Amino acid sequence: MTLDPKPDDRAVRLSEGSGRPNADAAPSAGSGLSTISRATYFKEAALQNLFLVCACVAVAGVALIFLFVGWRGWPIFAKVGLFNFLGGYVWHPTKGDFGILTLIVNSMLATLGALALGAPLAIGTAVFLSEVANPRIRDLVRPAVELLAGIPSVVYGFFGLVLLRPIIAKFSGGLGFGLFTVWIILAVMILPTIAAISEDALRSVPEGIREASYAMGATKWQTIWRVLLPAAKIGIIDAIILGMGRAIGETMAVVMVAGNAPVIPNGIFAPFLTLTTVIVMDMPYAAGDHRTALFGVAIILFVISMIFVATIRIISRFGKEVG
Amino acid sequence: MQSRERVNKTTTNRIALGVIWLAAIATVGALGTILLYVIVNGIGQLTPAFIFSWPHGVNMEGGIWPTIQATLYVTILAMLITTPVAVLAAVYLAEYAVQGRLVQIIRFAADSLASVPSIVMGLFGLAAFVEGMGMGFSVMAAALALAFLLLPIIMRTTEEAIRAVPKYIRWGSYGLGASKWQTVSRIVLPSATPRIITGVILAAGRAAGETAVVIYTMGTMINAPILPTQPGRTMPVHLLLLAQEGINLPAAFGTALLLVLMVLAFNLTARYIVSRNRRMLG
Amino acid sequence: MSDTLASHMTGVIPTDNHANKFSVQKLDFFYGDFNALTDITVGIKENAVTAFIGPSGCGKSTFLRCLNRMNDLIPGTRNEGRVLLDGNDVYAPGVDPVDLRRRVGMIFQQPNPFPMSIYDNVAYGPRLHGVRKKAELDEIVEASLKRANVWKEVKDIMGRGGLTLSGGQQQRLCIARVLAVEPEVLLMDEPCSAIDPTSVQKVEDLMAELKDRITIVIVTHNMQQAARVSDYTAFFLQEVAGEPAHLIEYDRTASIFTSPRDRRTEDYITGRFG
Amino acid sequence: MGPMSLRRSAARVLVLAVVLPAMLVSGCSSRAGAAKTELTVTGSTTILPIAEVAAEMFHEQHADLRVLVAGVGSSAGIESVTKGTSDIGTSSRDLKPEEKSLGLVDTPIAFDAIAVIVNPSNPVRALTTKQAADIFEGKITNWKDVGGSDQLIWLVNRDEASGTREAFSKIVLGGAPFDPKSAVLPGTGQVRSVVADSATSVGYISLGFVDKSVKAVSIDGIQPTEKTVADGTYPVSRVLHFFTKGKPSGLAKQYVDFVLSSAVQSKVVRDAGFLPVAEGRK
Repeated sequence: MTLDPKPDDRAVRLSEGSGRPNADAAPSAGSGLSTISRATYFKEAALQNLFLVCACVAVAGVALIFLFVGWRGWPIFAKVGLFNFLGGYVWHPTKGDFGILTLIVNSMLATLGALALGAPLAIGTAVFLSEVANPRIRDLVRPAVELLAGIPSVVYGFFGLVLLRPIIAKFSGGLGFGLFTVWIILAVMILPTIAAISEDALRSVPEGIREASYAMGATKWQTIWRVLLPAAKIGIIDAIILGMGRAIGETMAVVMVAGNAPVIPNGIFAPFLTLTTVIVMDMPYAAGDHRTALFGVAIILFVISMIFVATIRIISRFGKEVG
Repeated sequence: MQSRERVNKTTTNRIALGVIWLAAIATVGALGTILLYVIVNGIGQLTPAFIFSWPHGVNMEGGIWPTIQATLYVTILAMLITTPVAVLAAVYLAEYAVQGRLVQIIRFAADSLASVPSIVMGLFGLAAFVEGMGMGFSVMAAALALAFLLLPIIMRTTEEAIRAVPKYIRWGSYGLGASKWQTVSRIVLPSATPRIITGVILAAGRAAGETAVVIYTMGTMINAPILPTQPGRTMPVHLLLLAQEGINLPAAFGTALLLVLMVLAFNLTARYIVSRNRRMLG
Repeated sequence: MSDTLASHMTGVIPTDNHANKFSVQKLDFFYGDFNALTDITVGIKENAVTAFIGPSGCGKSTFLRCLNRMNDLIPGTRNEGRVLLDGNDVYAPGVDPVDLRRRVGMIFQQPNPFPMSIYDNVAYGPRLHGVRKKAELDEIVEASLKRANVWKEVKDIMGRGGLTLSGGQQQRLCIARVLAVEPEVLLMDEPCSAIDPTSVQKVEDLMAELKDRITIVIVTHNMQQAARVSDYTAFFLQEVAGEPAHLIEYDRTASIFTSPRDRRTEDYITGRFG
Repeated sequence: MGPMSLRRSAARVLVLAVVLPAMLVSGCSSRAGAAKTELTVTGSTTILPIAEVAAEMFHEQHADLRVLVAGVGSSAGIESVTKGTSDIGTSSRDLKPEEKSLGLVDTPIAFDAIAVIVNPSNPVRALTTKQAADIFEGKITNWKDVGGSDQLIWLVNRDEASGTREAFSKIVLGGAPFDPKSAVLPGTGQVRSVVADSATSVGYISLGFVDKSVKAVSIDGIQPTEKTVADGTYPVSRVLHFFTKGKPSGLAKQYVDFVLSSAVQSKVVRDAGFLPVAEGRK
């Protein structure tokens, strides 16, 4: 009993049976060639669908986050109005002021500063690892970068609070909290992310390009600056955006060294509060609208992180066409 | 004229390479400072009493055992939940997926999930599992939230491991009349396993060091959880509270050092597996 | 097309004692919408060695992969025309390519032993098809390794990883691995291009021994090898880049190399191009 | 001597206020059924140390009984005991007017004073309540206005859940808003170490936590000492409360009596730097 021809093979790449499109009636599958037994066909189909379901768990995850965080956070938009929520600059929940513009600006200030400090350092390290270091040193520095990535963020925060803050308090005359301290901590935290991805981008530049540049009498630095970095541009930009995403989403390290004043700090040594630190500071005691507002902040953070991912996707597609 | 131009070319080259060396030194220096500082201040705490006894007294003197048990419990539970799903998802993406809308959606979802700030994942865990599904503060709620956090990480490392298996080895298997699943299960996955395990271990390191996700899903009550329905305080949360409290800093340093050692252990095991596997393959 | 060309196109050699193991009728092959091979009609003799020769990129490997549907693994490929194995069309709907590939084994250019021990490599096939008992497996493994002319070199290191062998040994291990599933046909895609000369000699010897019970088809760009090992030779050519390749001439190896009927075959085997 | 208005204390442990309704849903319904062997005590972070150590001592004497203590801040403590999700709500502040009607019975267990602390190098030794209020409201921004050197004042405040902040705001600021530019720190120890590190900073913590690293200034001429708190002359002091729904009974009464016993009052309360209720003013 021969089975019906398998469904359109593009969807089900089961046992790679490619449907024969030719018209003339093929002789029946002779006795010599066995046909697919029903059992194996369904087993393979079942397995493939199981794998598909697992792959869709990621999609379900994102949907669930939107659903639940959205469900708990949405009322604040309704009550305060998205415009006031995003546009208002006074955050004083116990008095009913739910404007998070200040927090958004503070988050941006913290992130951009961390990038300005961390990105060059990370790219420098990446260039060092892929172009400058000899194998022995590379096998020392690369594990160091990987380990830096492994250190929990709460340890970074604790380190910042107990060692960095007093030092900065001394020379700044302030409390030691503030943008400057946060920049240093965040820069060190996003460094491994940016360095690792930039290094991959640099290493994927074909060897021939380097030789061509050297052959024209360019120095190592000229080769790096004029040839390699432009060639790996897309990968590096992706790395920076990923680093930004990580910096803006960071909580535990920032809350310990930021000082948590719900104002736009005047100066880089004054305390400030960000989108993530407001949640961790207020969550334990927030109730009613205040708690809903915190979930609202979480929605904004989630949307920002999605925007970063979308930007990378667009840039890499754009890169492919131009690259 | 020619020589001066060549001279400043070489000097800029030398300066630039010097700066690049500085960047690398700064990176290693940063790691060194943090590790050294935590080790120097924390090493004194690492007595068996600190590790195996319970905290007591006004400011959490004594040991931190319940937090260690809570951390290991939630990490292992999260791993058990997320690894099978992540590996099978990666098998789909690497072996079965045909370029199309669905695969793009899955990849975008995985990337988005990977970039979700952990504080948002924590609130999600709170809204969905702790309150939504009525689990209350529990290791299970935390493990589920962590599972979503780790899913994309393990998916990516597993997919890379599978794609690293050379194409012609697969064809060798097909050439012998193996079905797709036979080839995947007997050839592809076994030879990709060392790298998959490395990815899983590194993800475990990330889970163990997580704070924002577990604090809103497991709570902060000092408790050595036995049943998945019980709450508990993990080491990172304990470190956070000790640091915020700011009185019992020695215990904070001890906890920080244990955390760093745990992450170090995860990293070194992963590295060992990779090197042993590379040697075995010859 | 000139009349003479048409006659060769039939690819059937009237007076011969071998029956056709494969009979291919008007086969066209497409990568997406690029027509790579066109109008190939050929009868591949049973229990004989048939060589496919032609300049690189003339589709001889692609055609080889049509015989055991390995091209199905490449997304976006399709073919027209018929490929009959013992009279049955392998591309008929419902045909299980898995079973087809067991009966029509394949050796690749790059030796590809599995990252397992030598024993497990050879035992992989039989285990796939349900052989469980160790004694039975041992017997199959030993027989296959002997038939593949590599038993003496590996019999004491069966536990060692397949990848630790030399290139030539690995290729013969792969041949043993295929023989373990008792194929009726052995397709070899430039098996000797990546291995050392002494191993090439051993592979060619074992082809001579195997051909009395197994049909062998070998793709090679080494004409001396084709002349040495094959009974029949098919010459493929892609005359214009971007145009499909097709079968120029197919005959007994002796006559192809001594008195090629088609001028293009003569140009190729005298090394005037490609 | 002003009426003994209630104040909050500084020590604070970060626990979700929402923990309690959630636990109601999941865990503790079963507990109500069986004979009560587990008591939940939640509330002020300042009282947490006392309640926790007392709980441990209580557990040592009654092995079958367990007291689970969590520090969520006074407001959350009051809210949870009202809702019944915890048996005793601890608070270092008075009930707010709208909370008086909740039928909670008050059992004072200790007294505490809030000291305004400055860096030891700061020449300022005395402040009036008005000056302290103006400083923390941001009206006075330079030390020279209160007799110090010409330097900007850096304010160190506590987070809104802290009882100490609530009490300090009520007594000293009379409910006026704090200067929003002040740093907001989640723990007593952190306030103390920040003031200890910054020459121009000012903060406030429980008298019990004042040590050599910081200097407590006198308020309206009265230096905060045990004596001045005991006799009520120091204006910034407060009562630490145990609230129960109705008169304490059963396991709750057992525990409350235990806390009022001399073993806890003279030892544990003093350890935490507070004044036992027994010896204090009636």
